[in-house]
Formats: sequence, C-alpha cells, structure tokens
Amino acid sequence: MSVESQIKFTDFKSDQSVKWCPGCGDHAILNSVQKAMANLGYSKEEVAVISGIGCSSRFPYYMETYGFHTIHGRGSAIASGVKVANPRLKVWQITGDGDALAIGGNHFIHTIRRNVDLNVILFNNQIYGLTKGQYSPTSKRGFISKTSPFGTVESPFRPGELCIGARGHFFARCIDKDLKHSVEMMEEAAAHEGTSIIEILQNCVIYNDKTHNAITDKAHSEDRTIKLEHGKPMIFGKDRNKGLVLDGLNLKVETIGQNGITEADILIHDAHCEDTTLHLKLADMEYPDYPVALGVIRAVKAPVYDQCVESQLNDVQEVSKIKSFKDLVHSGDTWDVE
Amino acid sequence: MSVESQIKFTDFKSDQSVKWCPGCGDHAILNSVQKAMANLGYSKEEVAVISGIGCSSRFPYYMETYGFHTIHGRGSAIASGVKVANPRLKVWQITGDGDALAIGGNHFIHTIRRNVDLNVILFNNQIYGLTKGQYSPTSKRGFISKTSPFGTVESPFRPGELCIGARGHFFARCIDKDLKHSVEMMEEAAAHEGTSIIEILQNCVIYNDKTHNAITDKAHSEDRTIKLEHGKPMIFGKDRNKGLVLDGLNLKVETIGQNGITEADILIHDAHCEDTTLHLKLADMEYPDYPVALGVIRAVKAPVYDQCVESQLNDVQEVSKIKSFKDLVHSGDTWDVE
Amino acid sequence: MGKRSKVIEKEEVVVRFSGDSGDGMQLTGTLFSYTSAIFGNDISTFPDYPAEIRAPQGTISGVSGFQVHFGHSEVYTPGDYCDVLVAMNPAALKANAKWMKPGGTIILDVDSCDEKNLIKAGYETDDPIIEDKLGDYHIVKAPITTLTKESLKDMGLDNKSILRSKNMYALGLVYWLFDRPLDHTREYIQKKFAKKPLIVEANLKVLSDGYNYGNIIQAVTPSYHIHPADIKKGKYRNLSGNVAVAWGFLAAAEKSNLQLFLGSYPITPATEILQELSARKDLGVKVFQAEDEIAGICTAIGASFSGSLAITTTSGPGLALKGEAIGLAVMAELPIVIVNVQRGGPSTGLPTKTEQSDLMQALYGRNGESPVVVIAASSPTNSFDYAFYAAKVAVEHMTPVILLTDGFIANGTQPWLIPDLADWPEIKVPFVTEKIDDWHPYLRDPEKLSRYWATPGTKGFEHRLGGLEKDAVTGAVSHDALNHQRMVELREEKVQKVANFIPELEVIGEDDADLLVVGWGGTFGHLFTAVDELTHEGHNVALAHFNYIKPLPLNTKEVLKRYKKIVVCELNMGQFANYLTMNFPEFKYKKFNKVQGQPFTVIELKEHFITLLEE
Amino acid sequence: MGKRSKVIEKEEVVVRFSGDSGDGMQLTGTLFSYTSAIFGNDISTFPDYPAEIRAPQGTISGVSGFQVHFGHSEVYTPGDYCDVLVAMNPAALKANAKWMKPGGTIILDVDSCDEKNLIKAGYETDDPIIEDKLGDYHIVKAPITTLTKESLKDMGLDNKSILRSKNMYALGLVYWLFDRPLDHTREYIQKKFAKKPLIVEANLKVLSDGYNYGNIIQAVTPSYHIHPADIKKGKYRNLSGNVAVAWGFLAAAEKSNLQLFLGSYPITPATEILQELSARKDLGVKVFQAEDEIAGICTAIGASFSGSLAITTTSGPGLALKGEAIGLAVMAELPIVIVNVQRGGPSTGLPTKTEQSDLMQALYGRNGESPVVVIAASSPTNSFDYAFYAAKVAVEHMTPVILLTDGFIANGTQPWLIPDLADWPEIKVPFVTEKIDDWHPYLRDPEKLSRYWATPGTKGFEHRLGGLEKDAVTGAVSHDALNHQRMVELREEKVQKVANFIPELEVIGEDDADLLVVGWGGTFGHLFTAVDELTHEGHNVALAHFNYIKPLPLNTKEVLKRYKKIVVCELNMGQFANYLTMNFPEFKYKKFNKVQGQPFTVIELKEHFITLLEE
Ligand SMILES: Cc1ncc(C[n+]2csc(CCOP(=O)(O)OP(=O)(O)O)c2C)c(N)n1
Ligand SMILES: Cc1ncc(C[n+]2csc(CCOP(=O)(O)OP(=O)(O)O)c2C)c(N)n1
Ligand code: SF4
Ligand code: SF4
Ligand SMILES: [Mg+2]
Ligand SMILES: [Mg+2]
Repeated sequence: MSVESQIKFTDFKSDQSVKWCPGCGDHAILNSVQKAMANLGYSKEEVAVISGIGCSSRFPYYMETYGFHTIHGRGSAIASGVKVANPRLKVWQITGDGDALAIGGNHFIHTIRRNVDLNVILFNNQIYGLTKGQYSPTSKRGFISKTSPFGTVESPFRPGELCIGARGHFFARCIDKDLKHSVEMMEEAAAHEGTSIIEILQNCVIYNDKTHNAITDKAHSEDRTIKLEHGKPMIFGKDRNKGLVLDGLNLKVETIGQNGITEADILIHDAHCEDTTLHLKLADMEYPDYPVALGVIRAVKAPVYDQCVESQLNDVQEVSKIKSFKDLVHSGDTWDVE
Repeated sequence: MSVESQIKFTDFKSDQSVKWCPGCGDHAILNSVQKAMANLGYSKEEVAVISGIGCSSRFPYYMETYGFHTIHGRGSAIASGVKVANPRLKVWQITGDGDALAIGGNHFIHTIRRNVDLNVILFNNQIYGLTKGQYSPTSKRGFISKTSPFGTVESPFRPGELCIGARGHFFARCIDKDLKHSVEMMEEAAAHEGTSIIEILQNCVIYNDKTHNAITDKAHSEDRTIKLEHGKPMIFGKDRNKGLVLDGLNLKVETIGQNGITEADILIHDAHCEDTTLHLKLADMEYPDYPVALGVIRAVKAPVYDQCVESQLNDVQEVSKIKSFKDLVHSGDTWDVE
Repeated sequence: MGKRSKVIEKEEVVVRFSGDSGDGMQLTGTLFSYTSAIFGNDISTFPDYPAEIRAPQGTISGVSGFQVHFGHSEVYTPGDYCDVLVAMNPAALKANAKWMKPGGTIILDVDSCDEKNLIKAGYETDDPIIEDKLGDYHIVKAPITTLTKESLKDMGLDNKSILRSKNMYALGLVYWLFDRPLDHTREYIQKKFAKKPLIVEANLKVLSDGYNYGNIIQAVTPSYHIHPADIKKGKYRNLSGNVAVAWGFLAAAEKSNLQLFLGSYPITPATEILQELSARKDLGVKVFQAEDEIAGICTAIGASFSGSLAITTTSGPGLALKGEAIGLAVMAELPIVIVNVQRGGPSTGLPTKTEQSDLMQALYGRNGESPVVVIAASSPTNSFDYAFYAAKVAVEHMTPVILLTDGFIANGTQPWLIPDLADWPEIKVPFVTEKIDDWHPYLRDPEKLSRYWATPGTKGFEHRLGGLEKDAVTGAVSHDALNHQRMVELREEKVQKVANFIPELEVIGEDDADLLVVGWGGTFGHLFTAVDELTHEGHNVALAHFNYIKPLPLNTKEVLKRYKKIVVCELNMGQFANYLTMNFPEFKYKKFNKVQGQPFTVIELKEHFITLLEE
Repeated sequence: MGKRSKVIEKEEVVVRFSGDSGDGMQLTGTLFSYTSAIFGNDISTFPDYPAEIRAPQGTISGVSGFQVHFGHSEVYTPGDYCDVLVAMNPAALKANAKWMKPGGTIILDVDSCDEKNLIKAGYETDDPIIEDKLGDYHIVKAPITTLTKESLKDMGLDNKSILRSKNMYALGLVYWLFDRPLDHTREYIQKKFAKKPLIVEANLKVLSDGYNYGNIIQAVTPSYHIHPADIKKGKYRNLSGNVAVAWGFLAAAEKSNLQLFLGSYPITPATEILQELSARKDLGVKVFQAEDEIAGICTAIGASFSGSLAITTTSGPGLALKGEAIGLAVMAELPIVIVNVQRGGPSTGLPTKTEQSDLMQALYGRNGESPVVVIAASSPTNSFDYAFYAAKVAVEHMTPVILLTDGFIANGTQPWLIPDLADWPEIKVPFVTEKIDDWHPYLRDPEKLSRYWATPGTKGFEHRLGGLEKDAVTGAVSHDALNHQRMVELREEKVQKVANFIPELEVIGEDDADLLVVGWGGTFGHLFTAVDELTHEGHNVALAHFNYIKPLPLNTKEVLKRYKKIVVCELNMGQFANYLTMNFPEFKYKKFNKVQGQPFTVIELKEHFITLLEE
C-alpha cells in the first residue's frame, strides 16, 4: 500500500456541521463513503463529489474533498463533465431517488449508456425528503404521501431494472445502516471502471420511516435478503439453509435439505457474465416472494466513455498533420493577397 | 362494424403537401398509420396525433385529425396531458430516435412507467435527420457522422430493452416499407390499453441510407428477421426451417431437421407473459448472431394510468361530502363575524 | 379573572412564538391566530422555519417561529417587530430578541436555559437576558418545562409526551395575557386527538394550567387589551397564499365549467399548491405529478389542447426550465396559467426565503418575441382573486398567463371572508362547437384578437397546431417574411388588448401627494402600512400598487404623470422600476430595493420615504 | 477573349446562384466566391436554403440560393439586391426576381421552363419573363441543360451524372461574364473527384464549354468589370461565422493553455460549431454530444469545475433550456461561454431564419438576480474575435459569458486574414496552485472582484461549491440576510467591472452628426453600409455599433449624449432600445425594427434614415 493509504476516514470529514435529521440513514452512508475512501487510499484532492438537490445531495458539504452541490437532477451530467475533462479524478456522484430518477432520469440513463467512469450512490428512500414528503418514482403503488393522499396510481421504477435497461454494467445494492457491507460495495464500485450504480436502501425517519423495515429489520433481515457474492452460491437465511435455484426461466427459493435439494443445486452468482438475464431477475426480486438481493449484482467490463474519448484523441493526434492552431488555419483553401 | 368504419384511409390525409425527401421511409409509415386508423374505424375528430421535433415529427401536419407538432423531446409529456385530460381520445405519439431517446428520454421512460394509454410510433433511423446528420442515441458504436467523424465511442440504447427497463408492457417492431405488417402492429398497439411502443426501422435516404439494409433488404429479410406472433412457434427463414430454441438461459437458432430438431422443439411465442426474460432476449437479438425480431414482442395487461386517475376521482367523489367549491370553503375551521 | 398589575391597551399587537423545530410552534401560532380571528380581530400571520428539515436541536439554525399580528383595525402584514415573544429555548431568544419592540414582553422557558443550550445558542454567560441587554423588556421567566411536568405528573404519560405538551402550556399563558377564550383550542385538541383520550386530557389540562399560571403571576406581568376589529360581517376562515391560489383555480374551474388540470413537480415554496389540489379529487381535479418541471408544463399544455383549464405551479428555477414550453403555448395560443411562487435566487439561492426577482424572467425568459400576460398577487387572500382572474384571462384571451406570488404571501395567512361564487364574474370559454363557414384555427375575436378553442373530439374542427410560425389566416406553417412580422405584432397586440378588460390602477392617497410609492406583488401589506401610517402622521404620500404587470393598466401613464417624486420599492435590484422606465421613460423613478430574503419592514420604508420627502 | 458588346464597369457586384435544392447551387456559389476572393476582391456571401431537407422539386419552397457580393472596395454584406441572377429553373426565377437591381442580368436555363416546372413555380403563362415583367433586364436565355448534354454526349456518362454537371456549365458562363480565371475551380474539381477521373473530365469540360458559350453570345450580352480590392496584404481564407466561433475558442484554448471542452446538442443554426469542433480531435478538443441542451451546459459546467475552457453552443430554444444551469454557473462563479446563434422565434419559430430576439433572454432568462456578461459578434469573421474575447473574459473574470451571434452571420462567409496568434493578447488563467495562507474559495481579485480557480487535483484547495447562497468570505452556505444582499451586489459589480477591461465604444462618423444610428450584433454590415453610403451622399450620419452588451462600454453614455437624434435598429421589437432606455433613460431612442426572419436591406435603412433626417 502506498503512503496515501495512511489517510484516515476522519480526514474526509469537512468542518461543516451535518444537518440531516437525527436518525436519518444519510449519516451512516456518509460514514461508509468516508471509510471506503480511506480504505481505497484516496488522497483528498483527487476526489470530486458531485450531487444534485435533495437531502441526500447536501452530502458534498460534509466531505473534505472537492465537491459540487449542483442543481436538481443534473448531477450525472455535471459529474460526466468533471470526469471526461479530467479522467484522473475519482468522481463520485451522490443522488436521491427523486434527483436521479425523476428530474434526472434522462441524464441517469445516458450516463449509464455511455459508461462514464462514475461511482453513483443512489439514496433510495422512496420519497422526496427535502421538499417534505411527496411520492417519488420509486414509491410503491398505492403509497400515501402529501401528493397522493388517496394512494399513488403509478408503478415505481426499479433502479436495477432501469439501469440494466439502459445497458448498465455495474449495479449493487446495500442497506444504509450496514456500514461494513456498504463500504465493501463502494470499494467494488470504485474498482469497477465505468458507471457503477449503488442503490442504498435509505431510511427517511421523517417522511417515510421504516419503508424498508420489512427487509432491513435486524430480526428478519437475514431471512428476507440475500447477500450475493461473485463466485459464491446464492445461499441466505439465518440458518444459511435457503438458496436460489433455477426453475425453467424463473428463480425459486428452496431450502437445502428439503425436496432433495443440496448445496450443489444452488445457483452460483456470476456478476461478471455479460448476459443480463439472471442479473435482472436478481435485481427485481421483491419480498415476500423472494429475498431482496444485496451485494454486487452485476459487474461487467465494457468500454469506458472517458477513456475512449482520450484514446480517440490520441489516435487522431498521432496521425494528423494539424498540431496547432496555426496548422489548422493554414490548412485547406487559402490565398495570398499581395 | 359501425358506420364509422366506412371511413377510408384517404380521409386521414390532410391538404398539406408532404415535405419529406423522396424515398424517405416516413412516407410509407404515414400510409400505414392512415390505413390502420381507417381499419380501426376511427373517426377523425377523436384522434389526436402528437409529435415533438424532427423530420418524423412533422407527421401531424399530414393527418386530417387533431394534431400538435410540439417541441423537441416533449411529445410524450404533452400526449400524456392530452390523454389524461380526455381519456376518450385516441392519442398517437409520433417520435424519432432523437426526439424520444435523446432529449425526450426522461418523458419516454416515465410515460412507459405510468402506462399512459398512448400509441407511440418511434421512427428509428439511427440519426438526427432534421438537423442534417448527427449520430443519435441509437447509432451503432463506431458510426461515422457529422459529429463523429472518427466514429462514435458510445453504445446505443436498444429501444426495446429501455422500454422493458422502464417497466414497459407493450413493445413491437416493424419495418417502414412493410406496410401490411406495420398496419397490423398499429392495430395491435391500438387494441392494447396502456403505453404501446412500436419501433419502426426507418430509412433516412439522405443521412443514413441503408442502415437497416442488412436485415430489411428483400433478398435477405426473411432469413435475417423473425416475425413473432403470439401463440405461434418462433420459426423464420425463406424456407421456414429455422427456429429459436432455448439453450440454458440463452436463445439459439436451430435448423429444423438438423441435430434432431423438430418443429416441436421450437419455442412458442408468448407475448402476454408477465415475465420479461424472453421478451428482453427477443428484443435484443441482433443480426448476424440472431434474426432481428419483428412483431409484437410484448403485450401484457397492466393498470392504465389515465384510467386509474379517473377511477380514483370517481371513488373519492362517491364518498366525499365535498361536492362543490361552496362545500369546500365552508368545510373545516370557519367563524362568523357578526 | 383576577386583578392585574397593568393592562396595556393596544390597537394592534404582534406575537411571535418561537422554539426548537420540534417544539410545535407552528401549531401553537396557528391556534392562537384562530382564536384571535374568531374573537374578531383582523390578523396576519407568517411562519418562519429553518431551511433544514430537522436542523440541529437547540441551535439558532434550528429555531422555528410563527408570528401573529392582530388588531382592532385592519392589519396588512404579520408585523415587523413584536410586542410579545415566546421563547421556548435560548436559541429562540437569541434569534428573535433583535425583533422586539421597545417595552415588549418576553416569555422565556427558563428551564431550557441550561449550560448546554446556552452554549448551543451562542451565549457566553449564563444569563442571556443580561448578556443580550434585554433589561428594558418585561421578562416573564416561566419554568414552563417544570410546570408542565408538574401538571401532568399523575397522568401516567411517558416523558416524551409530557414534554410535547409544553407548547400548550405556553399557549395557555399567552391566552391569559390577551384575555382570550380557550374554547376553540379545546375543540381542536378534542378533534385532533379523538383517538387518544389520554393525550386530549393532558393537553386540555396543560392549556388550563398555563392560563391559570397567568393569574398567579399577574401581579408582576402586564397584560394586553385589544378590541375586536371593525371588519366586514360574514363567515370567515384562515387562508394561506398557496391554498388561496389552489382555491382560486377551483373557483375558476367551477365558474367556467372546465375540468381543472394541474401538471406540476414539487418545489419549495410552491409545493403546497400541488398538495392542496392533489387532495381535491372530491372536486374532480386531475393532478399529474410530473417527472420534472418541463413535463409539468407540457402535460398542462396537452390538457389545454384537450380543453381543460390547465395550470402548472413552480418556483424560480422551475420557471427557468419551463421557458421553452411557455413559448410553445404562446405560439399555439393555448390558455394556461403558470404560477411562480418566487423565492431567493439566483440558482438554488435561498429556497425558503422570499424575493421578487423573477419579474424579468416572467416577462422575458424565453426565446424570441414571446409575450405573455403577467399578473401578481399581493396578499395571501387576494392570491385567490388573482388565481381566478389569471384563469379567466388565460381562457378568455387564449394566452399563457404567468401568475407571480412569493414565499412571503404564499406561506402567510389572513382571515378570508368566504365568497359566494354567484357574485363572481362569469368566465366565457371561447369553444367552437357549431360549424362556422370560414372557420380556421387562427380566426380571431376582433375585440380581443384571440383565437377560438377547438378541442379534440369536436367534429369538423380537426386542425394542427405547432411551434413553427403560423400563417395569420389559415394557421398553416408559414415561412413568409411579412406574415412573421404580422404574427409577432399580433401576439403582442393580443396581450396588450387584455388591458381593456382589467381594472384601472387605483391610487391610495391624494392626487397631489409629494411622493408616489410604487410597488407590485407581495410587498403590498408593508407598503400600504407605511404609507397609511405616514398619512396619519400628516405626510402627503400616495401608493400605486400593481397587480397587472403585463399589460399595465390603461391609466398607468396618467397616474405616474401626476407625481413629481416616484419611488419604486421592490425585493430585487429594481426590475419593475426598469420595466416602468422602458414603458414610460418620460418619468423619473427612484429605486428602493432590498434583496435579503426578507420582506420590507414598515419602519425601514417609513424612514426611507421620510428622507425622500425631505430631499 | 473576344470582343464584347458592352462592358459594365462596377465598384461592386452581387451575384445570386439559385436553383433547385439538388442543383448544387451552394457549391457553385462557394467556388465562385473563392475565385473572386483569390482574384483580390473583397467578398461577402450568404447561403439561403429551404427549411426542408429536400423540399419538393421544382417548387418555390425548394429553391436553394447562394449570394455573393464582391467588390473593389470593402464589402460588408452579401448585398440586398443582385446584379446578376442565375436561375436554374422557373421557381428560382419566381423566388428571386423581386431581388433584382434595375438593369441587372438574368441567366435562365430555358430548358427548365417546361409546362410542369412553370406550373410548379406558380406561373400561369408559358413566358415567365413577360409574366413577371422582367423586360427591362438583360435576359440570357441559355439552354443550359441541352448544352450540357451536348457537351458530354460522347463521354459515356449516365444521364443523372450529366445533369449534375449543369451547375458547372452555369458557373463557367458566369466566369466569362466577370472575366475570371478558371484555375481554382479546376483544381478543386480535380481534388474533389480524384477517384473518379471520368467525373473530373466531364466537369472540367462543361466548365470550359460554359465559359466559351459566353464568347459565343457576347454580342448580345453585357459583361462586368470589377477591379481587385485594395485590401490588406496577407494570407486569406474564407470563413463562416460558425466556423469562426469554433476557431476563436481553439485560439483561446491555445493562448490560455487550457483544454477546450464543448458540451452541446445539435440545433439549427448552431450545429456547425459542434460539427467543426467534433472534427478537431487533432487539436485535443473534447466534445461531448449530450442527450439534450441541459446536459450540454451541465457537462460544460463540470468541465469548468475540472479546469477546462468550457463552452456550450445552441440556439434560442436551447438557451431557454439552459437558463437554470447558467444560474448555477453564476452562483458558483465558474467560467463558461454559452454561444447562442439566434434564429426566428418564439418557440420553434423560423428555425432557418435570422433574428435578434434573444437579447432579453440572454440578459434576464433565469431566476433571481443572475447577471452574466453578454457579448455579440457582428460579422462572420469577427465571430472569431468575439469567441476569443468571450473566452478570455469568462476565464479571467470567472464568469459565465453569453456570446450572441445569429443565423445570418453564422452561415455567411467573408475572407479572413489569417491571424498570427502571437499578436493576440494573453489569457491569464486565475488558477491557484501554491498555498495561500488565508485562501478560501470566494477570495476575490480586488480589481476584478472575481474569485480564483482551484481545480480538483490541486492539493490543499479542497472546497465545495454549490447553488445555494454562499458566504461572501468563506464560501460556506449562508442564509444570512445581509450576506445575501452583499452577494447579489457583488455578482453584479463583478460583471460591471468587466467594463474596465474592454474597449470603448467607437463611433463611425462625426461627433456632430444629425443622426446617430445604433445597432448591435449581426446587423453591422447593413448598418455600416447604409451609413457609409449616406455619408458619401453628403449626409451627416454616424454609427455606434455595440459588441459588448453587458456591461456596456464605459463611454456609452458620453457617446449617446452627443447626439440629438438616436435610432436603434434591430431585428426584433426593440429589445436593445429598451435596454438602453433602462440604462440611460435620459436619452430618447427611436426604434427601427424588423422581425421577418431576414436581415435589413441597405435600401430600407437608408430610406428610413433619410426620413428621420428630414423630420
Ligand atoms: C429545478 C428544481 N425542481 C425542484 C426542486 C425541489 N426539490 C428539491 S429536492 C427534491 C426532491 C428530492 O428527492 P430525492 O432526490 O429523493 O432526495 P431526498 O431529499 O429524498 O434525499 C425536489 C423536488 C428543485 N430544487 N429544483
Ligand atoms: C430544444 C431543441 N433542441 C434541439 C433542436 C434541434 N433538433 C431538431 S430535430 C432534432 C433531432 C431529430 O432527430 P430524430 O428525433 O431522430 O428525428 P428525425 O429527424 O431523424 O426523424 C434536433 C436535435 C430543437 N429543435 N429543439
Ligand atoms: S427528511 Fe428524511 S431524508 Fe431528509 S434528512 Fe430528514 S430523515 Fe433524512
Ligand atoms: S433527412 Fe432523412 S429522415 Fe429526414 S426526410 Fe430526408 S430522408 Fe427522411
Ligand atoms: Mg428520496
Ligand atoms: Mg432520427
């Protein structure tokens, strides 16, 4: 490890007092990001944290790095500019379900399609927090909020599904309060070249408290979620005795030791496989039919936009005779007036 | 059939002269839409054709119906407003790959997610036609255009994949010059309640001529495309001897009569199945590895936004004591000054 | 009621309830304002909460306040400075002491003044009263926390619930101070907690005990006496500017017999309009919560095309995003109202603060020559009126209308004399239904120059609209040079014609006043109060306040001409003054501007006007 | 060269090539303009093509034209009316005849005048010359189609290729008319079709035959004689306004040693800038073709944050979409240039036509008090200069700059004296690199009031920017009232300080002129020519043309003060006049406005000025 790795996670804390509500899941995520950056041995000046607008998007103020709290929904576009202009930077985008998927939906899918090398941390609390509690594009159908007093009549996006629909190559999911796992996810996202989306199930204590509780609650969490790891069987449950198997084209939960199922029957997670079929199925699993998938669901290599831009520049420059402004203006059709 | 069905497709032609380039695929699509509307027995006044901006989007001017040529990328949002405000209308949206998937991407995915009852005809010529030839979000990687003189470094969206990623329930594909099939697709889209996306492979003779030729060319078309029909086996080829089978989680092309394959081994197309796995695989098939799928790939029933809005209004109105403005202003906390 | 040491007779009084975000000050203030209103005072209120959802407890940035101004005559602002301050913790005291009127009363929960809280609030000593030099005020050092605990000790409530009732203790005490009945608040408590009898009981007890505590301390505490106001008879309710806007549109929809359609995306401080209309499914409102502001207006434009009364609501940054689509509505000549609740800018700026800096944006924030009608409401309750008129103008003149309000009037409340819609003007919808021989989509009403509204579903009127320039006669796409000139002029003239249908500008004050104060929009209350007070103090000052910005009222020039000194007061850098200069360069305009996220204070206005009078 | 019937000596001549979209008129005109330029004339050109990609053949809406104005002295516009018109079909004749100068020459391909084409063009008889009363012109009825076929009959070319060469026949004939050498065009043909020798041969032959045809008809056709211009010595090339903008930024990038980053989305008539810079990978330009205009500017803002010279390019509707993000750059005080190539509005309007109606939008099209620098180029070639200066101001003053051009100068071309960058001013980039003790992100240069640029990657300058109001000192988020006022004023002052770094307004003409003509941006050529001609005709008229709009040059007031009559001429409804009124209400401005998607004509300007002089 380099000298840089001596950096402590507290070095990433800025001097601004953190203004999220007490109990908000954002606090934990802030810690995870700072821990992950320390683990990654980042130095502060090489990091740019870019956000849009929302409670979650106040994040950059709390980071002792370069940061930019921009405008609502445009974080992906601005972060893309930051990264393409200077690919040596570590660019992390912080966004919420409203910021990324409502007003920012177009930039979100295009950034993914281009595969710009960003680490995108998507705080999904299924609500617009900062504007005090309206339903968001990830709120469940029928959800009651200030703008849906009789329940919404819209189906939510599933961020993993949308990411894959936009030709995404990295998608992971974790839970705000599970710091250790969150830190792992962030390190994996950082290691992945291209757009990495981490959906964090985040609790908004004020406007949508406990929305994820059915699965994040300690008492049930192990039975209702599955932590996927590349190359490992898809086993979960408090007793580590449940697993996912393939039943035709569908996933199915089986109990090891029942119906003649042994560990060998359980699917092995291949996050690196190009084909999206299983990744999509895993990303879409919903409780109570399935455990909710956590971990790196998809991590596939693909050409990275900012790198391609650089290498195309280099290729052209190698062969072009035009090396300077002067060469350019004197090329082609010119004439002399004497 | 009703009296309305006496309407002829020429009744849908407006008096404006059609200004697309000679040979442009748009001419054929115009005919298909007019034929489909006549077949559907639409009356002119109940139809609203809404578009954004692009060559394709000039479409409404040529239709003797209500029409609105709006602004770039916003067709889906405006059409959603038209339909939600008056669900009795038949609302058709005309859009291009730039209009729908570049600037209009966000409205596109949200309209699909909400499942507003629109028929969306997406003219995919893989180019910005009206602005004279820049690459679009569906242009192939490496595509050379006025803004990518050295080839693009972006992977394209695949409209079917994006549609499904946005939780789409109807996706069909056809070829501009295949009028008969296009008309069929439009009739199916019209019959489907909710957002129906029809991707039409359209030829831009001027800026991207023959881009679809590898598959649309008469000489090869039957071997390089497959026309899916719900409930029918996935057979294709000039000799109707090739078919799709499942090989693990992947699709595979087999020849009937070879390797012991019989017609019974060929997959049966189920457009109505909720699960997206096969639909996605079918939508993503690309030549030369696979035949390109035409036909209705997915058509699944789901709650329709504009209908839900109406029925929620009705439900609330049935139970609410507030029936008028007067009831409202006199409800709750009031006091008298005497 | 026992004997009091001192009763202060007042025309009007300003009370500010302030405490930590969790202390329930908004509710306390609201209940107090209701009681005052029912008692017969005229009132004006303003809530003032932190930008953060839950700012750090005990700090100044976490202070939440609610100000009530009530009086025996009409009251036009929530008041600059307060007579009575309720401070539930040291931070509340620190934040608000500078807004006290000399000789006022401060009720402080002394229990909250422990070392931790004093430090959080930024005090350096343990006596905030001395430290902030508040010795000249009447200080009621009430151990509210202890007393509340004491009051509820036998009820078997948990500590958290007990502490939550503190605000009712304070409220009871304030009721005593003003000799107000507890009935309304009691009713409220009973209704609100109907399902939790224990909580009802506790709150009622604490409320009474707070009131009675007043009797105990009366020997040392002055109380206030304010007569009911002489206000118009009728049924009243409290109304905030945002709800007023929502209701104005409901009224317009009912009057015009159109379906109301709102396409919107939440944004502070406009979200409440969206929320109110989302709840109005009972009245058949269709609300489309869009994915962004652009979709918000675009769905509304679609709904307008379909024949709905279509509106969209937003604040500054959202208006910026809607510019392109507003241009489409201008070109297609479709009716739509765009509500912009102004906030502090530029960019995200000061989202929870008030400002008037979007005027130029409303007038010019689009490509091309793109005229729209611009109207501004000037008080919480007249936001109802101008929403109604904005809808009326949009529909009758087939034009986009931008309605400007601001964070101050949107969040503020006033008592509202409940109107009877029968007394309100008709809205005549220019639908075409029967076949007209030479009908074409750009056929115009000769008086208004507006076209007619042929909506999908109507047989025989099939036509195409669009954003490309249109032939003035047929409505077909036209690239003709002279046609374009004509259409650009027509669109402007159409908007100018609206001037024939709106009221003239009224001047409050004399024709020969030494100074004409000019304002527009949400500053009315402060400007009026300042001018009114100066007039009573013997100055000859007049006020011309604009609600119609584009077009300006027909008599504007004639009014301005009368005065030698004109000062235009705005919460921006002089946008309306510049606009007047463009329109009437023959007059000189002094500017008085403030861009601090805050309304004017009456005092600063008066001081400035006096200086101008003396110049 | 044989003997000619009549040689017309001219100072300057306007030639218009026109035909069907497929007739290759753009190329023909371009080649002719090159030859004239190389010959030593000053030139100005303007292409004029249909809005449709391929409009219906033979119709007026399908006519494509290219106008070349060249002369013996300097030439500032492509000319209003033409001396020579080449009409390849009846529609071209019909569309352009009204733009002929009295006594001019019309070359008509009579072969194209069959019944079908005459009807398509809207002629009712079979003699368009008589029908349009063109008897007073010199009409050269050349059977160009027949002659071309004849010329190529033995070459074995297919009919389509033969017909495609018609334009070279016409071009040859025009060369004869002006006695110009064929060398450059020959070279061009050889290079362009290098891989198709048969096509080279055919085109060369047709070109010569066209020229020789002139000799044959010389007895009845006048020819023209124009001396070379007395223009500055040096190396020249042709440059359009759009390419000039692209190159101006390339020059600025080289001078400032910054990487050039463009984030953009195609839109007529600005797309060519994006296209040109996309091709400039050789010079290391990073171009991000974004998904929409918002992403276009946002990627640029990101690149600016990263330390690039960041620009975005668009036209009117796109500028409307960028408003919110411009506000962010204002608040974050990041350098960025927004190029707006104005077109006809509102909404989609007249996308291929020119207009100046986005001035107010550029100044005010955002929420809040959101000042930016606004600069306007005034000719195709000085678009290079102002792009360079826009970049310089943006970087040195850390501010967004809006650069306005328009469809007319963007598409027009002029010969451009190739500059040596060594002669151009430095661009000093305010990077911070070494640790400054009390550095903070909003530390300001005292002279410019601009902050410094600390870019990610630079150790020790980590900081956070954002759209919320910032503390004037620390740059931390601040809700403080007085800080907001201070920052609003600071941002305005910072922009005003730019006035100290730009040239003063120059007046062309006398200090005591009877009329001051005021203009801005792309109308310069027409205004100058009108004023120049009037001066030569003995009138005392002066011109003040603005390139710096915000801030205005320091001496503006002083200039305006000198003149009793001021007329502001614009291709809109008077936006700059209004802006001047706001700034200097003490002067009276007459307005001369035109909103027809077309530039002024020198003639209409002169007429109007004469009327004003006589008033
Ligand atoms: C252009 C614009 N539109 C709307 C808003 C108001 N707004 C601020 S944050 C937000 C939603 C935030 O939701 P999300 O991204 O989920 O963040 P959270 O607060 O839940 O963390 C909205 C609608 C804004 N600031 N700017
Ligand atoms: C706000 C805005 N941005 C950009 C444009 C320019 N523009 C018009 S059409 C178009 C792309 C059209 O592409 P597509 O939707 O694929 O339609 P096609 O012409 O290929 O049918 C663009 C970029 C515009 N008119 N408005
Ligand atoms: S409102 Fe919700 S998301 Fe926002 S800070 Fe509070 S708890 Fe967190
Ligand atoms: S440019 Fe292409 S898409 Fe547009 S009309 Fe011509 S052929 Fe069709
Ligand atoms: Mg959220
Ligand atoms: Mg296209």
